[in-house]
Amino acid sequence: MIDKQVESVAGAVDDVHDGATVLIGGFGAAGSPIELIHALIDLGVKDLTVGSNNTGSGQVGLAALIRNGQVSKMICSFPRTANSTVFPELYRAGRIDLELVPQGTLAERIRAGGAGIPAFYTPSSVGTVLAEGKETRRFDGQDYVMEYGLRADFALVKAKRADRYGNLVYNKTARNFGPIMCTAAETAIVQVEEVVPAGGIDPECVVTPGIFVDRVVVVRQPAQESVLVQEGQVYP
Amino acid sequence: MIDKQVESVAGAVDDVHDGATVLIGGFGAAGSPIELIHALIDLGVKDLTVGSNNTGSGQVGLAALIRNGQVSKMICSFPRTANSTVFPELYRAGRIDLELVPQGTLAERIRAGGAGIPAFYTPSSVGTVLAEGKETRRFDGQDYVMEYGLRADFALVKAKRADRYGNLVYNKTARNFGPIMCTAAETAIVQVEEVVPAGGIDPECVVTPGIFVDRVVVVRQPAQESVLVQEGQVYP
Amino acid sequence: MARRLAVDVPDGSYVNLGIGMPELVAQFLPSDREVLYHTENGLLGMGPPPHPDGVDPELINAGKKPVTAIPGAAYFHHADSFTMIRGGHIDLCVLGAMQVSASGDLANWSTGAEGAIPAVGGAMDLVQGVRTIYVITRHATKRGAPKIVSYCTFPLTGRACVDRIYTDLAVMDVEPEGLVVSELAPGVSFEQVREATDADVIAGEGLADPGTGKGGGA
Amino acid sequence: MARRLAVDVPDGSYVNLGIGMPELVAQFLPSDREVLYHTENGLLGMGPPPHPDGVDPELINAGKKPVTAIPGAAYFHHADSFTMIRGGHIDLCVLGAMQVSASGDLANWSTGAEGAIPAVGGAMDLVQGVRTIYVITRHATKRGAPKIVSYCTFPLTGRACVDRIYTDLAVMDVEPEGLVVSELAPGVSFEQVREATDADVIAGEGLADPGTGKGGGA
Repeated sequence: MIDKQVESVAGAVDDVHDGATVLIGGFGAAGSPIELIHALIDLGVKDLTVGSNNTGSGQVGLAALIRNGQVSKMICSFPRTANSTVFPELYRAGRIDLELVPQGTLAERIRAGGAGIPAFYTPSSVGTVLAEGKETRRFDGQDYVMEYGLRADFALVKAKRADRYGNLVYNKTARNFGPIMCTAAETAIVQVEEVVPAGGIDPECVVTPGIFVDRVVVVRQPAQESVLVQEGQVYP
Repeated sequence: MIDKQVESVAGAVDDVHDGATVLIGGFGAAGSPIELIHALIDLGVKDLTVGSNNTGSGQVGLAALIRNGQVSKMICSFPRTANSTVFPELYRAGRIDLELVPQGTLAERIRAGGAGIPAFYTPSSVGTVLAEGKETRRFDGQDYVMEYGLRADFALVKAKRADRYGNLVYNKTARNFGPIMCTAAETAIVQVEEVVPAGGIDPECVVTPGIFVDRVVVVRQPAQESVLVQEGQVYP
Repeated sequence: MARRLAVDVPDGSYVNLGIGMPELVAQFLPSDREVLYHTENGLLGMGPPPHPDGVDPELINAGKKPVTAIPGAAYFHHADSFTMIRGGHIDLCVLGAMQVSASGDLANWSTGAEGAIPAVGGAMDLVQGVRTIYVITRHATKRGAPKIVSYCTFPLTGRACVDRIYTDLAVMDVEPEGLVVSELAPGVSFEQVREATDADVIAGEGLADPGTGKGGGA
Repeated sequence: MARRLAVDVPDGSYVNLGIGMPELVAQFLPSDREVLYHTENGLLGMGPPPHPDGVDPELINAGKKPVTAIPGAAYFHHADSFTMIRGGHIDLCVLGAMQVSASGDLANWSTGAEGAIPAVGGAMDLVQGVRTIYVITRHATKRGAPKIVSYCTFPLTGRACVDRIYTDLAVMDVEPEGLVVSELAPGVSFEQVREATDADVIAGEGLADPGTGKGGGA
């Protein structure tokens, strides 16, 4: 019987290795898989390349992973937010690399990676410093930049509900990068609040079909990054 | 107040013009917007370029539109099916052009057209006659074909339910090309079985956000192409 | 400025409001118009901020602030959200600016200064994909440096992408012939605008005639 | 053939079955295995054909035949469906063939004949995107022409894409050294396979030893 559920967040991430590329869902605090990220901190893997829209905030979740020296490179669109001090400090100190990508290009690169598209053309960033060194090409009189599909070894994603096949639904704007990141990772690891029986998710409303999901772990009452930051929590 | 509903199928298509490019939803008989296509036949516009996975069957719907001499070119992946005689006859007689595209490439071209992506690379058709004359390029040791985004003047799509904003849900495998075709047309025209009040579709379950839809027309009990063909119906 | 701009938001349009001052536009929208707000993190049909008791940390806007969803809203993932943007489906985007040039170049994401943390978000996608770009900004920085300039010195967000500029002094259209001042703020003269702008400005037709309700000088 | 192939479908795999003979594989799947069937028109978790009273013309498979959906199924649009295919998410695809070459080239969509209506469907996407491609076909055409050949003369669906071939005579693996016959149908000799094949064939290791239960000659 197909059953993608695993027992613990520790077990869900235990094969993430030094040097791995990891896509981490979330936009700001919404959809950030805090418990899975903390399991990565517990695991202690190093030299990670992380693709995520932001760089976390406060001293928990992604910001804590970075502060812990486990991330050697960030691929993101907006590496500063309110309460985000960890990344800027390391970046200025030259201790972490940054690949800055426009948000829509980041999304499309991930989507392309998952869809077997090695490269595509986009108008975003044409004529700016972010297009420097990139191939450009003219179609119908307009210039476009060539961008590459982005794939990863792992994706860490937060969803609301799953079934044993790994079908997922999300909560509101916490959906953000989750569905596309699941498609672009060799191993997609998802934390959900509950697992329902097969058929418990309307097949018309499935957002991420289970084929894109490898492991599901239940975190019944996930921490909200925004709340942890307000409370001044620090991990570990 | 935003309200995309129009009164009649005739009114919904009345600005389709000679020479227009029209994407028509459906895979086989599932999701074929029969009533909208018949309205095009009544309208009598000519020289259409039609993008659709198949070429219709029997003497109704898309097959009837083609038989009526209104289509000068088909862009499709599978222009023959059981009960499909209209297209083959015209094609052999040299009276209709065919651009044959692998099904996944057709889908991706439409999706790219709707997403502002002018071109992308795909492995599909590499080394085959369908890649002849197309630009190829090697990424990471594998060959890919460059394909262009596909946009259209109009899309005719069948969905199940809409609200006044044009948010859509579909029925089972009748979803097929509908969501991507709505994104790729200047004017997306959708027939639905019912229009519900705003909020009547769960925002987590919207398949096509209304921003991609221009007109909605109610066809309460749409004809099923497969049933019409079985019955030997002929339109007009 | 936000109040003035809100008058120009077309009824029935799909609108994306940038972070900061642009967000203020929503509260000034004339009550007889219906507009659907898109926020690029994945919501179409964004409503006003929630009552403090009704905050859902997973329902936020692009500025990471809590919002609500109207009946008829839709949630979607990032690739679909930027399909809306890049694919030209959004009618109007209102953005802030660090600099805008006379030819409509926009700089609003980075000073390019040594040690600054570059952060672009969706701005480069918005300026390329959205049909109409309005900029809302003070005419000068707090230190008095002009923000409306001949050429941007800060790194660009996009070239020739801005259609109209709303400042505390004037409304200006980016036209092929240059920056056309179509409207002056109450008590502001064309001469004041000219002096505060580091680019040539042209007096629009309506300016000379206060009777149109669009002009009016000091 | 379909029965024999079904034994090799891995438990827990995602499988796409082509139109025609490949569709038969599902009914022979060993009962202790759970496999999820993908049909490229937009369904994952395809079930068996419906009872005649329960036919929904909008629930069909890629062959346009009525099907059912299992509990835990999901519907999706075509771009998402081919994301599954092109993105390498489907484990196994079973296809029919007009010709297969010794190097794994497949021709299964067109004879290339004058006046023929070319129709490719999703075959070219499947052979490029799916991790493992099994072909199921008779060893020869009805007229006796070999279908397993040195070089395909019909237009290709894809190059070097086939992993294994199941015919009425044998099971053959496409290996770097050539076509390796790993198994013979009951009552069929290696010599018969050699004669019926228009390409060099190599006897696999298991063939000589009927005791393995995998071989067995005339």
